[in-house]
Amino acid sequence: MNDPITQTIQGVPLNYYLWLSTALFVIGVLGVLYRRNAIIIFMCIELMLNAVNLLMVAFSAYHGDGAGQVFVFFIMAVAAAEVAVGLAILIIIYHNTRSTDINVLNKLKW
Amino acid sequence: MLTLFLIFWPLVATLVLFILRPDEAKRWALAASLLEMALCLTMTFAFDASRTAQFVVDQPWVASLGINFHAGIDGITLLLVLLTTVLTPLIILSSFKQNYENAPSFYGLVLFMEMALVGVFCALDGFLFYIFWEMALIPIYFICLRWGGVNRGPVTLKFFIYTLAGSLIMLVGLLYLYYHTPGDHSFDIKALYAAGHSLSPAEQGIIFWALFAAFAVKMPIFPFHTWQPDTYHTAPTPGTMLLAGIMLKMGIYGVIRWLIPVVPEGVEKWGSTVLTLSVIGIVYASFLAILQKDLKRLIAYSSIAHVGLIAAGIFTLNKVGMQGAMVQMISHGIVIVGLFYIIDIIVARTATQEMANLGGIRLSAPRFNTAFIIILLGSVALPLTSGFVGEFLLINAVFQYHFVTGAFAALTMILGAVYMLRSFQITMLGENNATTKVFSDLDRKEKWVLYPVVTLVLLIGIFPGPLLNISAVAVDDLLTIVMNYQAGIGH
Amino acid sequence: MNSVFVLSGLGIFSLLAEIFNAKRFLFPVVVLGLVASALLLMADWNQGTAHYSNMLTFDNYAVAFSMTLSLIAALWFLMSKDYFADHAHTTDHFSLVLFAVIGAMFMVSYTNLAMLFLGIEVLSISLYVLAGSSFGDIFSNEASFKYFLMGSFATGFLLFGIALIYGVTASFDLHVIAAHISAGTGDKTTWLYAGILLLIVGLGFKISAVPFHFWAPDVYEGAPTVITAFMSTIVKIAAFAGFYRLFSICFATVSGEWTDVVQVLAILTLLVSNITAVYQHSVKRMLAYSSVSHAGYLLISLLALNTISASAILYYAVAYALATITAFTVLHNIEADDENAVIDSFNGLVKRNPYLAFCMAIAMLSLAGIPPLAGFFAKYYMFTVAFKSGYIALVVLAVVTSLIGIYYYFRIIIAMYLKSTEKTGAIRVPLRHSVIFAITLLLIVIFGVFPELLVGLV
Amino acid sequence: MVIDSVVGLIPVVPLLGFVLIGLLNRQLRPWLAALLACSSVLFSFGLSLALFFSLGDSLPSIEFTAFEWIAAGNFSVSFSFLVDPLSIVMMLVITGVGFLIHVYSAGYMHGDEGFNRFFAYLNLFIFFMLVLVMASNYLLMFVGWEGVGLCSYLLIGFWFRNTDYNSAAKKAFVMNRIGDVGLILGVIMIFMHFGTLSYDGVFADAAGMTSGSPTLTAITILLFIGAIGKSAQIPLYTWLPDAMAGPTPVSALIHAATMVTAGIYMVARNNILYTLSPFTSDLIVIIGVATALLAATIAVAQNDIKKVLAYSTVSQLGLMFLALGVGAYSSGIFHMTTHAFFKALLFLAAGSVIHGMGGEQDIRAMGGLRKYLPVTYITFLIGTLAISGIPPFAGFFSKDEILAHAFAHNKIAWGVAFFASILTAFYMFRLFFLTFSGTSRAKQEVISHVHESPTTMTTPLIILAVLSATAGFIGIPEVLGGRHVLADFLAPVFAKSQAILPANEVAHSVEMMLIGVVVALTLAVIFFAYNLYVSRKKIPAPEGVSLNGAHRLIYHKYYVDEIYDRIIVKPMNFLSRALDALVERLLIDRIVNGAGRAVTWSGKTLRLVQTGNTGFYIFAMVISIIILFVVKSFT
Amino acid sequence: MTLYVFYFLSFLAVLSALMVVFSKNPVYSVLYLVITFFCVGGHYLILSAEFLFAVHIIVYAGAIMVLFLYVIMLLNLNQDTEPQKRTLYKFAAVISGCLLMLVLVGALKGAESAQLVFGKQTHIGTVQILGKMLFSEFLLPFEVVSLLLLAAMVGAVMLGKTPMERLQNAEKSKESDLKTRNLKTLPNE
Repeated sequence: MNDPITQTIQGVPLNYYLWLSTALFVIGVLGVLYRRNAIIIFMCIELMLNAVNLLMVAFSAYHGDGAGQVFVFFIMAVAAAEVAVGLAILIIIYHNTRSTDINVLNKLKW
Repeated sequence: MLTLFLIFWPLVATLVLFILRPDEAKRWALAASLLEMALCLTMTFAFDASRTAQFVVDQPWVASLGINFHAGIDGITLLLVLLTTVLTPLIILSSFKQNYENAPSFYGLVLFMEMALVGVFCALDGFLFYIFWEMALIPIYFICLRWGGVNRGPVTLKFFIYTLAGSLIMLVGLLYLYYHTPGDHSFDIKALYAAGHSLSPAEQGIIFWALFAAFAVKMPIFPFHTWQPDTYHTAPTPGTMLLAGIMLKMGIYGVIRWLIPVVPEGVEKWGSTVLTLSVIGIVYASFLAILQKDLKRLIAYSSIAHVGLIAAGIFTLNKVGMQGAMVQMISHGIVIVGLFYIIDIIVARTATQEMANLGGIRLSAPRFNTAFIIILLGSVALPLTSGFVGEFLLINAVFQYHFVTGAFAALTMILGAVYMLRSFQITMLGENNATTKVFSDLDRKEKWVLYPVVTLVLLIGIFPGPLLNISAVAVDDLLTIVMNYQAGIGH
Repeated sequence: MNSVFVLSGLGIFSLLAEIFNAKRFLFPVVVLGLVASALLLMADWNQGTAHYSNMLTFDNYAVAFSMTLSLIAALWFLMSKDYFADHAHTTDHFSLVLFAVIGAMFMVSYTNLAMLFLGIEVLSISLYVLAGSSFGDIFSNEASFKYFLMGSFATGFLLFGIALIYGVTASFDLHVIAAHISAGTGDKTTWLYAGILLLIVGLGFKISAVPFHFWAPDVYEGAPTVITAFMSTIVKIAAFAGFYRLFSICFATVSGEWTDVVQVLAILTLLVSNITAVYQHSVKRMLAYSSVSHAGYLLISLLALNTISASAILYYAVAYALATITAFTVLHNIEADDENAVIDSFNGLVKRNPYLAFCMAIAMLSLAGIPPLAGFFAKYYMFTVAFKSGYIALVVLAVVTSLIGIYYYFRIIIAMYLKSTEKTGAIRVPLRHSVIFAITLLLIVIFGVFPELLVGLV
Repeated sequence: MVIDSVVGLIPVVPLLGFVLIGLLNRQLRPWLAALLACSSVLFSFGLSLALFFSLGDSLPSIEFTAFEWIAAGNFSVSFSFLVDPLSIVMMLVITGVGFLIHVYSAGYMHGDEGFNRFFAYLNLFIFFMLVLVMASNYLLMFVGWEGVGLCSYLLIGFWFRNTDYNSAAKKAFVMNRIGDVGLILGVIMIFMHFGTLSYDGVFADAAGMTSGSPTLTAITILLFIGAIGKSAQIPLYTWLPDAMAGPTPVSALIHAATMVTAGIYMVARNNILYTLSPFTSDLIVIIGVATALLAATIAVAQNDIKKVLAYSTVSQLGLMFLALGVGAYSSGIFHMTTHAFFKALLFLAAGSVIHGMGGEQDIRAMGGLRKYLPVTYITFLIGTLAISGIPPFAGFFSKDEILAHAFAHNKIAWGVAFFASILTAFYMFRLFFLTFSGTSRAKQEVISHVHESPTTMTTPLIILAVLSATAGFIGIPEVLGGRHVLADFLAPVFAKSQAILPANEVAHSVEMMLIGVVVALTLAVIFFAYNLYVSRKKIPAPEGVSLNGAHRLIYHKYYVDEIYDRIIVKPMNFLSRALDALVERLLIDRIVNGAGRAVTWSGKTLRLVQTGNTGFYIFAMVISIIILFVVKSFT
Repeated sequence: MTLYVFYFLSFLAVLSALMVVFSKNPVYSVLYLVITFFCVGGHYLILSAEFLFAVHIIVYAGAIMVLFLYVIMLLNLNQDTEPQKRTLYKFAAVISGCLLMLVLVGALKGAESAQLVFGKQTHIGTVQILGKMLFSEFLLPFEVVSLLLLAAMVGAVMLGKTPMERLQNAEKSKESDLKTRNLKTLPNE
């Protein structure tokens, strides 16, 4: 029982990971709110997903259940796919508007 | 089985309509409605006046929700179905001279409407009743929207939303009752009665208003009436006839069958309020009618007054009043169809329904004048016309309820005379003018509509016996339900 | 389950069709394939088989919804053939749509949160692209972008919620989660509730419940009409079915903790969407708000969460989808005539094509909930469900909002039947659209008159 | 039974006449229509006469039920007729006088474009009037009651091109309707308290009730309101003078002889109820004498020949009500009968004058017609003498009887009635002198065309004149040593009342003295009138000349019409407008439309929330999430 | 020991995450994000999720961030082109961020004493175990991920393949179209 994981579990309370993830998640949200550059906003969304990943891995480790980590694997795959598609969209938009500012895209309203 | 056929024959006829040419559509619609009338008359002869619901159909429909196709005909229903099936051919006939654009649609909607109306009156299942109730709204909406007069868009929309609002509130009420039916919930009328009776007085009061919302708007009772004059004004005449002649009877019928026996306690609690409102409505509408300039609006307000009296009579919970209401519904239906047709004839010939532009029509159209007078007398309830029988019984009941309400209700006799004679005088009497000089007398088609109406007005006035007889047992039955309930809770 | 394979195969086939020069066959094959997948699903009826270590379970709920989705998708393809013809990447579109349908099917049949998540993502990613598939159209770009940005943002919340639930129950399997929760979660209850709340946020976004609905009107308006039709039918149904599936299986035992939130969402959704829809000029946008409002009605059943909820949702979804497909098909035809279809574009339609006007009228009436059309019974059924669980006040509110609904649905009817137009010339309707109308109108009436066909299926 | 079908036939025959003439209206030649109409009424008259003679001790009354009319719940009413002494008297008067007037009309209406229509209406009127008096229950009576009102409406407005006539007709109908409402409510109250509407049942029950019970008072007052409307008493009398717009035979038949006496008939029919309600009886006395006086004073200053007669009718009706009010029911009926004769005569004679003068009705433009219209002159004189109460003409007996009863009952009432009857003599002779005496004031072209009426018109005049002169002998008062045939004949009808009423007969000597005083004063007044209008040739002031105080007041009929206009018609119109503007549009409509507008407004406002800005959307989402969490953790 | 490492990595992660948000230059943001990702990866190691660590580094740092950087370069974004929100918005964003943190903490606390039961296996983060799971229990999702990636690929290709000149032509025509459309969409009062 001298696994690193055992040490971790004994050493670091699960709540710490919870708070850390929450903090990262909120920072991600904050970034989405704070910035206008669509690329940065994408990055912040990635940050949010990472926070979730971290939390899930922590849970997985503390539960001793691999499903969480498999799930994180899926999330990563999805994140990659999203980024690919998202950036493609962004490029199209950039070509149409010459900007990555989200405030430029407000033609559809009311 | 006959009931099923009675209800759905117009629908079948509607479907057939769409493969016909416009001119054929007219005739087919008339033939179909005449067949419907014949069917209804046959059923009337086969009807046993000493029993309640007959020709019953009871098939599961949405079994898992306790919804059945339960329909039947008792005296009250029969009278109203008779009214519907007799008036529909007349209404269709009355439209013959107008060449409505897209005739198959027009007549299809009329027949569809007939189906819904017959369905409403026959339904013995709450859900079925509601479905037909709503279905009746659609055709009339489209009739008004497509073939109506000025400003019809907003007016018909207001009409639609207003009446639908009432209906939906009723739906909530019905649902509430449904969930209080014993055992596996059911919409059967008996179950709903039982559910209503099991409610506390306070709940009954709420349900009363929920259900009454629909009926009050449809009738309409003061102060829920503002959609009506506009709608009557703007609707094409057949539409107005359907609305005034038959459709508002739905509201009254609803009160009789789906309100009073369902929540007797609620009726006891609020009946007097409604009665008072109705009586106020009588006087109010009559007053408004006095100075109307437009014929259709005038008749619309008169209709509110008449319906107010009917409602007041019903809420006395007196058999005399109920019976009076039955006769008066029939009479009002016939009379108002006649009146609107008369207006239609006037409008068709003079292109105006402003009374001020008319006058002296009697000079050139004596037959038309005679028909107008007789129908008008039916409207002001002169004895030996159909209007009198009902109005007398109703005033009788309302007066027995309380002499003050009775006295106010009786004002309708005076005020009715005032506004009807005024309109008659302005339009028909005096010297004619440029517009009315060339007014031709009734032609053959018009006679075919007006003469039956006139005959019915007189016939019912002189021999109301059969009508009263038909509905007697059914009315008794309803009142017995109420009395048993009151006896049960120790009143 | 087989139908999923069929659809995946179809998707791949679409991609390969370009290579093998089989584009001509693509359309009929896809439509037939969708129908076939629906038929295949029938085999799963009453089996309730779990597949792949309980990832998907084709219980009756799943089968019914999957069938609905396949058939609606088939109708959708019939409707939007010309859309594909317009594009250079026909085959890509085919496959994306098919993938989206597969995602939707996962969303209604999952029994594992992983499948829910992946289903949502497959669906969403395809749609992000499809919404922007009018590349040159800045509105389409904007729609795509907004959808993508907000969608992935909402996904973050959804995942956070899933993570928390996982933290509490140590499983993604719905039944395990449900067992855990009903067994009691001790002091981790707060995580559970927070997780549920975050799931509501994430899924609420997908079904466009107010206040997470902001994307919907913009995206619906900006996306190509056929894609809007896809979103407002298939995506809507799948999202809601998924939402309900999750909450009814997992969180029914702690329903007291989240129903108030859902109630707030339902109330807000009903009110805001219906009221906002009143004053719209663009028909697409109006339909978008209408679609949002129907989410509100659907939420009522989630809220009530009783024995007939699922069946009510199914009925509602079918009724709603049929009417919406009809409406969008009409709209599609109108747009062929007037590219930016505002309500005035419908003026005098009855003169130009009475048949089209009639179809639109029926669709609007059904959406407004007028008997004897399916839309009425759907609403009625929803009210029954709510009543059964005692949400009387909510029913009254729903009644009021559906009245407001009349107002905007009838604007189109009034435009078609009352207003006049200077435009002349009949609008020609392609045969396949006539087929759609025939099918949908017939079904709208049949389901309206014989609701027993659907009621109590699931 | 044969006799039953006879009873049924009496009203049906005129109805058939109406239907035939009405349906064949334009196909029928005028003379055939007149023949049909006259013969139908004559037929009814013959049948009535036959019934009259078959009534007696062995057959006190005949009841005939045609069919059950209305039956609902505990309510049931039949179409059934009752022939008893009271109704047979009425029937005879109606059909008899009616027949004469039909014959007269054939001449009077000759050449009118609505000739056939006129006879149809007249027949219809006879039918309804017969139904009114023959009904064996209240509701059927009401049928006749309203029916005659309808005919009155149709006939007043017979010349419908004239707007004033139409308005007069409408006014008559509406005012009658006001009375009718009272009547119908009374009927309903009767039903409520007696459970039946047939006379038999009600009277039998009522006889056992205590005098002055509030129920009875209420019922009788309500019924009396009906009588007020129909018989043109204060305050509903103003329609009758206006009703003179109708053709003169109509005025004679409906507005003098028959319809307006329906109120008298009704009260007499219900004598037991009124006897048991002293309060109502007193009310009737008050209204009766007040009306008698008021109308008489107005008549003094009128210049339209028919208007004078109309006010005279109102006044005479007041006298009849006085009789009924004091319990002298048979006297009331007696006077009604004689009045039917002489007033019909007067109207017909006036009609003859108008006919001869080519439509002129203003007495200021007449004078000296004696030589042009000899028959008319004589008959008019007889009528005038009869109405003035000069013995031995009919009016003398009946009026005297009423005054005697009034004297016994209440001296003040007697005094007023006495004054009114003196006035009657004055204005009637004023009318007579101005019309027939002196020299003609008419224009030359009118004078040249003045001619005596044809035989169809004069024959009825002569017959009626004979009747006016002699009808009084059916009721010679005891004091003059005669036998009161009519009173005896009617006795069974009033038997129950007579049993209850106090027998306050006046002493014979007093009655003799009263007769003397009345006759003497009447003669004096006649002489005064003669002096004024024949000797001194006074002519009433022409239109437009301003009159002094009292004269102006009565010339303008006490401004009653104007007052009614101010206090009823105008406020009603105002109310109608106010309700329309304030309640209907400002309140109810505004609330209803306001709901719609509120939705539209909120729609307009809410859509602005959708700014199109993604940043804002996300912001809103996050805020919502925060709020959700906050709310959630607080609950 | 592990705790200190945890503190260190956490501090670094949060700090660089904040820098991602607050850096003015997008390129810096990307770089800070990379740092954050590495920190998260460090946490994976602490938690013995070696397989995920590897995937994480490859996918995030290796693929996603490169993609981001590439796009930023491609679009030539820098500090000057960076759009800035108004201060008020920024302030509001910070406030709501803090509030969100607060409510989340509020909602998630209370489970502080939670002691999780040890699982059957302790060391689950290995390729072997996860691989087994992926190909047995999670086979279907794994396959679905492939579907997803296929869809994303198709989509991205489809979007990216659009010829530039066509876009530019469209741009012009759409400008005029935009005006008419906007007119119709705006309230007409």
